[in-house]
Amino acid sequence: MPSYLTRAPIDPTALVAAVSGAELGGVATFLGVVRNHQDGQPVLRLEYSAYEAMAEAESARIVAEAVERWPVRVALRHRLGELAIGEVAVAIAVGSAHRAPAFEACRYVIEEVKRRVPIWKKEFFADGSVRWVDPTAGREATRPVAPIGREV
Amino acid sequence: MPSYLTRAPIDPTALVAAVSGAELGGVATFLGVVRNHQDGQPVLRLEYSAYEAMAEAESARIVAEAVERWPVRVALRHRLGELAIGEVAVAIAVGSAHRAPAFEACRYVIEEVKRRVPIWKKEFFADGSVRWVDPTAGREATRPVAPIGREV
Amino acid sequence: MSVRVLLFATYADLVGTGSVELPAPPASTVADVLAHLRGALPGAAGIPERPLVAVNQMHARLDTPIRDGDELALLPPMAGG
Amino acid sequence: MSVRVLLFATYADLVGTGSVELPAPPASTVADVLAHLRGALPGAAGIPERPLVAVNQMHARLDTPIRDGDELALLPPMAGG
Repeated sequence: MPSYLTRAPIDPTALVAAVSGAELGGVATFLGVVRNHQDGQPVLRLEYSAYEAMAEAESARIVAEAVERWPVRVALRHRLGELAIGEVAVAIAVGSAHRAPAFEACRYVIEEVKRRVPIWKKEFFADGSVRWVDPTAGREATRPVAPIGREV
Repeated sequence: MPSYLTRAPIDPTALVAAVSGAELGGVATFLGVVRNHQDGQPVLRLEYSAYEAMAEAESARIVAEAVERWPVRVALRHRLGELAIGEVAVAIAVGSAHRAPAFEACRYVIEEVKRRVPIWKKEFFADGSVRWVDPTAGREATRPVAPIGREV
Repeated sequence: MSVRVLLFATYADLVGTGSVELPAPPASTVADVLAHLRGALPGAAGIPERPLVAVNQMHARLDTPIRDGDELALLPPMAGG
Repeated sequence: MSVRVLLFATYADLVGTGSVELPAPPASTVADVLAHLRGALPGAAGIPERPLVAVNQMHARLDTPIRDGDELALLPPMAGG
């Protein structure tokens, strides 16, 4: 099983190469990059941490769903640890014979990663303060991610 | 004015860098790659040619439309001349603070490039035959690209 | 029976640990274990009423049944990507 | 007046040249120039009845008026990307 998490810088070119092939005509990619601000406050650096075993498993499930739903090849990598501004936090590359499924699957994977993969982000601000990022802040209370039960 | 056409290999990393910035969080890209087949026939190589002055102008118009419609930065490069299988024929990189506009603008640019930019493709097949690619073949007769008049 | 509860990010900060082993009566659900956790560890009071949860590394619900040896994780709002 | 007609790809192959200068009466449209081209160059018969056209490097229509010195281009189906 490939690892979807890495503490080393992500090389998007390698991901593109992994999903390219002589029979494929298009590659759609998405790169998530560390921004220098959050809600107007200047961010110095970020620290990503994860529930690693589940993050790997959930990433594998998302990739499997994309590959089942569209005729595509998918590469996904999420960085953990400390990241500087401008570094790539997440990279997705999707190769396909046609561009529509490449775009659709790429979008699907990033949306599902954000929604379902247990990764957290600590922001270090210029004024010395530190904060766990809560993308749901300001919205209503947290809701279940998916009504996924388990066999009993 | 930047040149949207090039006879040198395209470096997608440079395009990504051109639309990245400390204030931008996402980059969507699309790479069009030379396939090794067309309608089941093995292709050895391709030759792209263009109505170059118009291809530059139309590319600039498409990029301007995208930048006006979405809060994005756009880089676009199309290769001309002889290309081998697996080489990048077209690359688009779109940077934005948010992923939705990055994906939407990237998709817009590739669709409009295919529809409006006067570039043609000659395929060299393994059996020695050569053919101009006609993406409209099998559909109804060619229709006007856009009802764009000019001031009179 | 016994359940391992994992805590992450803000929840680990609140409770002061990332992992705790809790006893649980048979036929417990995720909600039951969560109630037990709140009683056992004062910091757990800061965890929302209905947090995101995972059982054995899959997203689950508060009414998901728990079996002996299960790994229950309480997940703060995710922020990957 | 005079119009420069540019031909590309299959159309250039059909006509045997990529560029031809044609005279045109005043108030001509793209369609008028196209008809003149078909009369002047036998290979132009192979160009479709209603090809894609551009005037001065912008997409245009068959009823687009032509002015002296305009650059009219006949565009085979495009295949970029």
